[in-house]
Amino acid sequence: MIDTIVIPLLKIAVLVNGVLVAVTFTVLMERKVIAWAQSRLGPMRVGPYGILQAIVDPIKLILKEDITPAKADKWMFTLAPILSLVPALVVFAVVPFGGDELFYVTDINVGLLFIIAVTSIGVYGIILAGWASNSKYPLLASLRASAQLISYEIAVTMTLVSVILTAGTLSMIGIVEAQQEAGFWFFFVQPVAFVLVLIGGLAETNRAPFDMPEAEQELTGGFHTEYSGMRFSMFFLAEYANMLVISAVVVVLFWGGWLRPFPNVAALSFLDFIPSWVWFFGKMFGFLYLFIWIRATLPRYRYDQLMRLGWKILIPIAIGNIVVTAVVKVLL
Amino acid sequence: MTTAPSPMFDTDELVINMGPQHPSTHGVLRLVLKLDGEKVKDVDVVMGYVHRGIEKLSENRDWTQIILLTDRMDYVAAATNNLGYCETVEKLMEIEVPRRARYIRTILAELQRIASHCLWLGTHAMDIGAMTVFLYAFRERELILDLFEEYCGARLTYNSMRVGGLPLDIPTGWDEKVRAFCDVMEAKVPEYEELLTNNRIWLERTRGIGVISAEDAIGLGLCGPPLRGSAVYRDVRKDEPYAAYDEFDFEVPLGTRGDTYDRYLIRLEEFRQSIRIIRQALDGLPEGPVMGKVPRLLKPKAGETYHAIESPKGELGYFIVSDGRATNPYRFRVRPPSFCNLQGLRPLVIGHLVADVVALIGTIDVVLGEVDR
Amino acid sequence: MAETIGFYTLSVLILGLAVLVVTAKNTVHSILFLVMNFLCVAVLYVVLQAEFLAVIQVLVYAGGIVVLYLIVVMLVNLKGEAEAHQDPRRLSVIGLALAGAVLLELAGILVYSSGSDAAVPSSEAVASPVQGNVEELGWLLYTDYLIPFEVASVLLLVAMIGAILLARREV
Amino acid sequence: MADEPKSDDAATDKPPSADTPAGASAADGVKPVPATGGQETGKPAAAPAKPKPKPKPKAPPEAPKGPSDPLPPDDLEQPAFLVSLRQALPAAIEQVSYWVGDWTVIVPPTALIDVLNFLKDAEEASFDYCADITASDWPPREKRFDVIYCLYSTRRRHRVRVKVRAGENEPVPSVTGIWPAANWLERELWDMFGVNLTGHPDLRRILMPEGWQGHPQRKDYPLEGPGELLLESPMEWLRLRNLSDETEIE
Repeated sequence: MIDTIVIPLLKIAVLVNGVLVAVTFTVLMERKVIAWAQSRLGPMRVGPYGILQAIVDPIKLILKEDITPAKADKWMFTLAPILSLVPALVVFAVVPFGGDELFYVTDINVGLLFIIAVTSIGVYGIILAGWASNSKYPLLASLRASAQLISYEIAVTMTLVSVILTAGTLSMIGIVEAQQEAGFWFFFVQPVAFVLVLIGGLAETNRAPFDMPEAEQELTGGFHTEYSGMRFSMFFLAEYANMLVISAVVVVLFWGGWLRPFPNVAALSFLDFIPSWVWFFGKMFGFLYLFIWIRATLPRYRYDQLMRLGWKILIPIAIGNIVVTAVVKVLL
Repeated sequence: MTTAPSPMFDTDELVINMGPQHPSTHGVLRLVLKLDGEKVKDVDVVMGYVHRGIEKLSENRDWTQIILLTDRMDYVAAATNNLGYCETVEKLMEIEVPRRARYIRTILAELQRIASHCLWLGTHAMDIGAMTVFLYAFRERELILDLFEEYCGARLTYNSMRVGGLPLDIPTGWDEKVRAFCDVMEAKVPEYEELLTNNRIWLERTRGIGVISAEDAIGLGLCGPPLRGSAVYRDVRKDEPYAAYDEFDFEVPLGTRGDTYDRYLIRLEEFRQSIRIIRQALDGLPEGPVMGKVPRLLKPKAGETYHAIESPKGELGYFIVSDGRATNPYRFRVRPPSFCNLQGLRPLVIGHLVADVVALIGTIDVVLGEVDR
Repeated sequence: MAETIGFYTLSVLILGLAVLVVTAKNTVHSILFLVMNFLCVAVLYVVLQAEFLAVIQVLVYAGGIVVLYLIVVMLVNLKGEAEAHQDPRRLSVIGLALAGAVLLELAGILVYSSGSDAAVPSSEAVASPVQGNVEELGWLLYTDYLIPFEVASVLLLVAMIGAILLARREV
Repeated sequence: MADEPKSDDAATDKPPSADTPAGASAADGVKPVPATGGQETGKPAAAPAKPKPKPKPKAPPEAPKGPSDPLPPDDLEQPAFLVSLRQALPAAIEQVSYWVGDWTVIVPPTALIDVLNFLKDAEEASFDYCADITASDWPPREKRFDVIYCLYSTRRRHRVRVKVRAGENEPVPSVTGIWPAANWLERELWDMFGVNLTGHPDLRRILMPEGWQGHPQRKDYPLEGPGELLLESPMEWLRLRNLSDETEIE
């Protein structure tokens, strides 16, 4: 009883809260990193170096008035942010944050597919938000978003097939263990796939340079234009939670999850004193930093260019990658 | 995919109201976009939200008070507006301006051009999504504002010139600070370029966007960088030199394709040319008074004139009629470059996507204070 | 026991949602019910230990196809009044006849399967080798069911080419 | 006087950087002689055109009757395009005026399109760039508006102004067919002055709100609008508001 119900529930509670707290600090990190990139200081007032800003921001958002536009579809308008946030939290169930059983909620044998499937539900939040607002800019944005998410989902999923071929399993833990057995991170055998997943991940999380659905300068904030207060912050949470998901997935698939570099080279075993979860979170942090760095640097793609990139470049490369991987796998 | 041929589904246009409150219409411009999907079929440009009747007001203020009003037109290049107005009155009254004043005016006008282009670069890049360039450009603009503050005490609306010269000589050490700024700016321009010029995304967003031929550009009355982007050699500083521009050596950058990218390159090159002009002016800064011989009461003889200068936005013209009796102009007309350039927006925008609309508003560089006056 | 309760709860949910899909006034709402319906079906698959199928159900149907429905519906709604429906009962006779036929068919299957006791174990026998095991599913698809699998792929390919052709004509 | 700045097209054929010493510096320095001369000769020439000595009492001193439009001094060489314009359309030119280096051609509204077409197309003129279109309002005069076209040639780099005198309702043809640039400029002209422009494709208000009454740049339009009047005497404001035409507003 304790093993099957209490412990998983405790894990889930810790995980959900952990993700939410992590999100607030990711926001702070984004503000700080972008500020440094732009020769500013960023938030400095609340707490030492503005660290407590991470707590103050959500409080501010929660205390704001929650407005529902008069002509909005009230049910959908309320449902949309929930639909957006819940999948983003659910996928963490299969992410292994460390080698020990303590560090993941469950290990299902189709873990990777589970992540893809559940994140694909998140798009409803965006579409319904745009539709339910009964406003033109959000509607345009949600159309953009849905087209973008669907096309990049195809590219990313196809790319993941080649990783699955390499690992021979769909389980997240199995993939990391496969890397341990192989003795190298899959980044070194699947660099193309890594780049594709990274680009596709940026697009699926609506991060710059693919942030068309919320392009502030074009669509005045996109699908969440009409949102405020708590419901707005749910979209916000979902976006950053998705960022965490993508970082975690990339770490698991290509950067050996909780493994240290070259896990079978004995000469590096002095690194073993570092706990596995530190490796994992360190790598995740690196990718979060990369995402933020990209946002500070690059201009935004145009919508049709984005679609062209997805369909005409990423998908063919992904298919080619599958073929090459399969051939190599058969030959070896 | 099969909907379009079927008569069951009519393809309505989506009419979108962009502005007057919109993050990238640079003030209170309003565009009524008729969209087919995301493609712009037609656009109606609506303006006048900051119309303050500066022309009418000026006809009821005396000649010196008007300088203050000209500040409020293109408020990101106030000194240039001052310069254009003062020169027009000087032309009307045939006042000779001391050489030192003309040099300092040139320096101020060029600093103003850099400041205005900084603002343009920042907002233009921001519209296309490159947020860091925005802050970099504003960082340098801030230095210019500091210089202006030291010269005339104001940071935005300078009121920095008078008919016949300048109200003040430059403070001691100011020229050295300007020189230092030139060095800083020269080092920063490559920084902007590094972020944008060869950036693939930037190229894709600006190459071939908003192409306008030289003929169309002339016919539409475009001026400044949008006109030069279409390879028309037209710069009032060269064609009809004013202030001290005929004494300096500088080049007028020209585009080749007439697209957004060319206009971007031109303005970046103008940063360098402006720095070059400022350096020459500082090197050759003559001694002497900064105010010419001007009657205490300004009262030009009856007559009218049109005088144009090259503001950062383009040809800024003043048409002034004096009736010879009153101490205010009988007719005061501004030929606003932003207004005339904005007229080119419609042909530029049609056929492009919504995302390009913001890039195109950025590329023609309008200031609504000047459009509406 | 728990499984039976779960199954019937899910069945009620699925059927109820299906009814809501056709009765909801607002098209977007009805599509949302459809999504929930699919999700419940996915849960049903999980209960039947076909995790792979469940995930694919969510990924393809809920996450992909219905999103496209939604886009189309939103676009149609956008264009003002939806075209006025003709009398919804105009095809009621055919509809009733079809529904009756389906009902008869279902009843027939029920009667037939309950008549022959062997049917129940055999259906379990088909489900059991899958067991959510991806390798086994792949194995089955590429051996026993190779021809249906390939035919289905070709069908999809044809549909894709047809769609491209239709879309291309109007451009 | 031969080296006057913008008019001399022999010099302006060259690339613009070559002849920099002309232009503004010359405009500052060399010109006092034609100016005073022009002033003296111009006044009487312009005066007979407006025989309306009784304007509405609007300003304490008598309202000005019109622009000075001084004649060019006799010893000043006229630019080539003016000479050829005179040859091509002798009847179209009412007067040629010169003041502080600017040439102005005054033409009747009926001949406007012909003159502008000539100025745009003739080789020695080639005024391909319409810099500005504006007007000035001289209410006491019978033809109260001066509509002014500021033209520039990007090829020959010289300027000219064409001026049309038009009455309150006298039609002035639109020049949008010659320069597309005229579109908005004429809209503003109509918005601000209410000049009766004919043939304009899109004559709407541009700066003032739709449905605005009156044309603000006219001299008889009050500087302080009803907004301030409303505070001081509401009844008077109400009366003015109900007047349909701004000409009734004193």
